[in-house]
Amino acid sequence: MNYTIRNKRLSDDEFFKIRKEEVLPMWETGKQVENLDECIAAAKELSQVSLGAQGKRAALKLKDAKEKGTHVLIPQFGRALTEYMVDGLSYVEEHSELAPNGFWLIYSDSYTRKLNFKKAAEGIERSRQEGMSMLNGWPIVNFGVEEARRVMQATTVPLSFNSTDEDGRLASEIALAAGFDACYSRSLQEVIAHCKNIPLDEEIRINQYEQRLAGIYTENGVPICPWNPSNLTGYDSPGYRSFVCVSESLLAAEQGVKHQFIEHGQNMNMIQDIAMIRVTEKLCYEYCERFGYTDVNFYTGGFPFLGAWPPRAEEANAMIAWNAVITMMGGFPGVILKCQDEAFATPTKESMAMSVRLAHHLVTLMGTQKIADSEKLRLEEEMIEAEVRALMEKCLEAGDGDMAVGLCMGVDAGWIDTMLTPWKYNKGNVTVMRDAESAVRYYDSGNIPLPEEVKEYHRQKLSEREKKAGQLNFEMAVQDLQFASILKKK
Amino acid sequence: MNYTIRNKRLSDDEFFKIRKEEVLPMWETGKQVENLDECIAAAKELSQVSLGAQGKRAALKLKDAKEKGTHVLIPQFGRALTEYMVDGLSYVEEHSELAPNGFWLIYSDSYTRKLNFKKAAEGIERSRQEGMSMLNGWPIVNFGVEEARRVMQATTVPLSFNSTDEDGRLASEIALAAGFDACYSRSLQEVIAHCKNIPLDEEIRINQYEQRLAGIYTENGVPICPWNPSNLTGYDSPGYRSFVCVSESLLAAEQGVKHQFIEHGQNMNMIQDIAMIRVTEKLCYEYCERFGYTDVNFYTGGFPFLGAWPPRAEEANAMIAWNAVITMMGGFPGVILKCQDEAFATPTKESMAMSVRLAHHLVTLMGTQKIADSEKLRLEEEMIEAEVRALMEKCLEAGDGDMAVGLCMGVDAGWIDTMLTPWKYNKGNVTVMRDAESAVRYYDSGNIPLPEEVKEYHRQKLSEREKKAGQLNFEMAVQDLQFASILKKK
Amino acid sequence: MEKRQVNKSVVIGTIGADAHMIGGWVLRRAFEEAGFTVAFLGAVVPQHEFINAALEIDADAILVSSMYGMGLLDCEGLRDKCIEAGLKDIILYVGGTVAAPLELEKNWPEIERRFTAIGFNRAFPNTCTAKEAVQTLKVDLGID
Amino acid sequence: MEKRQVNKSVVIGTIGADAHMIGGWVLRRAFEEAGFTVAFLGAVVPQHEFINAALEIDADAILVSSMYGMGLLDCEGLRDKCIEAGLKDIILYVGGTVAAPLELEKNWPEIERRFTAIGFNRAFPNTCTAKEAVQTLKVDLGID
Repeated sequence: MNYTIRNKRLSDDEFFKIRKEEVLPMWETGKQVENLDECIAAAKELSQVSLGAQGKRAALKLKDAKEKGTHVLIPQFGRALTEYMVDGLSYVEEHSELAPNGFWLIYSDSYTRKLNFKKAAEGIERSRQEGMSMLNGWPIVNFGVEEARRVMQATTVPLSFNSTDEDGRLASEIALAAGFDACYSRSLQEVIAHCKNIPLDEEIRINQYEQRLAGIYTENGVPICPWNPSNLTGYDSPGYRSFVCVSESLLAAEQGVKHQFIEHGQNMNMIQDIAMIRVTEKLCYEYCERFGYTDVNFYTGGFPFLGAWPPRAEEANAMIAWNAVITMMGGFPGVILKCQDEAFATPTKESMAMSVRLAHHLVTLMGTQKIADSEKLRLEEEMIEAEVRALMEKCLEAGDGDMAVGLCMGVDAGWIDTMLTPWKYNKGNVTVMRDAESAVRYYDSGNIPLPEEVKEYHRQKLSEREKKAGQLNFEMAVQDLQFASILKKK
Repeated sequence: MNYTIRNKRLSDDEFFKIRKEEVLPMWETGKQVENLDECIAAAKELSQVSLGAQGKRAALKLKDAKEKGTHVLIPQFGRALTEYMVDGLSYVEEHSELAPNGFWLIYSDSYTRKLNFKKAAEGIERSRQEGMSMLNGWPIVNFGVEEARRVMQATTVPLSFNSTDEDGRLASEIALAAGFDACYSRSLQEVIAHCKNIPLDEEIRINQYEQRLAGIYTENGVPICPWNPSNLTGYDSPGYRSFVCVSESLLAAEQGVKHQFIEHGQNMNMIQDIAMIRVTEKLCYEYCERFGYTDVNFYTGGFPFLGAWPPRAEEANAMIAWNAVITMMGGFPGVILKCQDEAFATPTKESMAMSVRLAHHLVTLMGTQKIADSEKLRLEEEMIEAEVRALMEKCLEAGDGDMAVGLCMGVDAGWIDTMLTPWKYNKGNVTVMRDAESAVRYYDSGNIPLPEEVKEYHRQKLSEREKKAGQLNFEMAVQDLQFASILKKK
Repeated sequence: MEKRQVNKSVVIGTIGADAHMIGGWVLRRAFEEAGFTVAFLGAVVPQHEFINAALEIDADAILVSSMYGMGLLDCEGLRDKCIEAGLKDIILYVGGTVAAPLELEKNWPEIERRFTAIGFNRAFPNTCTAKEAVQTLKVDLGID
Repeated sequence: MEKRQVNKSVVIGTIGADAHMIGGWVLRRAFEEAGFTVAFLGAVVPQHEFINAALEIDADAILVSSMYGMGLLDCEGLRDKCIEAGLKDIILYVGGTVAAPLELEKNWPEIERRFTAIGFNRAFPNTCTAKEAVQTLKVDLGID
């Protein structure tokens, strides 16, 4: 196959051509951010309103926490109307210790994420009629930059906007112009997690624009911290998760991104999750260094389990706590929070405040306790690292040194693969299962170039479960999908 | 000083003399348990009513969990009236997964624990008048054995009765005759935790009776599992905690106790708590072996933090979760549970059910995950072990091989000592503080025979905090007492 | 009118802009195991694709999954489109986290009322297991 | 009647069968630091010991700690005993977890009403800090 995509920085000409022709015309509010210089100046102004020396900039909060070995709590919020946003953010900040050290992850609704702004407009209307949020997030594009600035002014901490799904470019433009962070670094992550039909090379092209946008703001004095998430489907090998993050760090770095919040969805095995995130950080630095991106800062974080959540508050609290404990024991500054509503609905302000209070007290109780170095942790790191290196090197070889090309080739050939995704280009020839200690292993590694020792390690780990639970089978993999959500009926 | 106490098994003559002259006459309900053979037969009958192969016997539940590497959840309950007890236990068992693997820790009220049965009777009356529980536990002695059997029959899991304070003999007699476990192994533990004026040798004498009672039931086919708790004041060196447990294991073993649930109040530093409990288990086996008690089974458990709890549900949930995580990561079968009401009141059935649900889901999520062996853990174990051995050997030397005598001498001389206790015989010349990772260290080790390397280790650990927080002082020790309970005002 | 013959076939997919596919994927396996023919459409499925698939396999039922909170909006009009396509009597189920507001999710009778009003036969909360869904459909089809 | 001279002295202890001593211990330090004379009685203190100590140091106030939920029962009659002992005007505070039932603890005005009814000047929930207790007593003594 032939790919036109390359991992190469967009020139100003290219960038502004795309901006004018593709991005701003997407919806009428695009006009409001036409003047990029003014937007950058406004963002600078809005985010310097500060509670501490770091202002309302996620990059600086994370940097500070990383240096001090402390933690940044990151709750999530998104409701259909701006007044719900203002009310919700203020409520949580007033009823918890989110400020001064935490920040927000802000979601738009899924219609916005799919660029269906007409349907988002209907949802806004419907929400007004019903007097409640009928959208699963805040339609930032429909509301435009002035409303976004209202939200920014309503909070005392930074706002990170989740620019997710196929095309977050216009949403990111508006978010950045309002002083938020945005511009997620995401291409393979995103198609696996949220897309169905878009080809990977097109997704990379779209994302290069967002990354370059973050680069331009950063170069002009507003340090943007795009998330480089590896959340994927919720059921992926840790090596695959880490690989996705490391590969995308190169794409972001090439576009001038200087701060990356590398966060992974956790599988809830403490040793494995910590090993995964540590390997990612190490290899992000190493591969960026190798390609000459020597001034990129990486901050690590843990995202709570992405599989199904249980439908009762106490069980959800157990998950909130265990996920936060893993992130903190790993020493990762960013602690992303879900809440009790996870199984039911878009988070309410009340539940989100409860979640922040719970996690904040864990920070108090745990202090600077970290997992101790051990043989077991080292072995787990080695195995993940070997998987990531194998994938990275195969990509770079296939792409002749170009990570963008390598990624596309790997997916098409099926040696980059994961189990379950809505995305039609993924082969889906691998199966993962939990081992006796609930770590995620390959039951079938399909065509992944998994080193033989890693294969053997996974086999051996699964055989420990086999000894306890009998012959493994595909049904067990299905049960594993629901292990944290299905509560026994009495 | 001269002590008449010896660590020597009570003869049947001695036992039954005490029983008749001291124990049964304490209160009118003593008559109900006069016939010990009948009591044992009834207990056998009542505790075989079984959900599983282990029946309603804590010893067998713990043994099974220890062998399988799983966990036994142990919530706490105690209300003024029997109907509240029946209702509360049933409620929790119905609304959580306590059965079939968990069991209950049952509290009597503090008047009962102080043998003030008249005041307990007033509290029962008052509770009836007010329509709510005006006592902080269930006055088992006032209610007598038939009511206790009603409670036993209302539950599907074993009941462990907390026979605490100066003299739990009559309460234990009644509890055992109703099929409960009881007969805590406690002498130094108890005077430090709950007493003011009683001399240690007298406390040991009283407790020998309870231990022998457990021994007699066990020898007659009802395996009793006394708790050997080391909860103490909530602010003690882990080495002291471990020492108290190990020393008392010998006193219990001498009286014929074959199952001991050795549990420690946790200080909430994961590595240190786990090291403490592991050292205790190892040394209990070792010292019992040395004195020829070769057939004693020890089961380990973690008791949630015994200092002050925070007055909000979310912060309490963080503590419930973090304490349970520590116990489970240590691989200790017994997970004792507090609940959200801890800061406010005697636990309600609703909050206790919530606590069981939270902990049960942690068991699901964590599976068989355990802390990995590490240098750090090994070092912590070594330091605690050195402290315990130093104290044990000094006791045995002073007591000429008799642990009971050695304990009394150590306390009187002040080389057995802890910081804060209502008990007047403790010297209180030691001060403990938390280090930079919240582990508990000696700020001043008073006259404890702490090996020089252990002293140096504690000093070094505290200096790490000093580097962060500035010159340590006594005020910090005071603040440490409240670190988990005081929430910042906004 | 003669009753259409039951041929044990269902269409399964996640509707609208919703990328959550695991619920549907688990359902698919449960129905296949129970002997059903399954057209599995994955996630992010527009209404017309459900209908096309139903026509293709002559489905007894369309099982709509929705996890992201906007199922109520996404499902409006599906019954009308079914009627237009000649699938007047096809059974429509919806399941998952079907409404964003917690006040709605916690008021399940209101959720059911709303889905009934737009022509759905049943709505299942996300605590429903795949087994229960199979069992319920069998009863509704009169084959149990 | 002449007003008794304030001499900045307090009795502190945990009442009844209650062995919790840390609250009182922290209070003691705070009051000593604020320049008070403190008679610290530790835990498990009967009513008459509070009164004897108050007589001995000519105390302005008796600060009763109770953490185990039976403070309400333990404190009844203390004011009467004070009056008998000639300590009619002595200030009585109680603080901690003073009632076992959650329904009472969560209804603080009712707790205060009950303690007022038995002659206490103030009741403090366990969220009260030692500093706040010192401050309040100073105000009540008119020395702030």
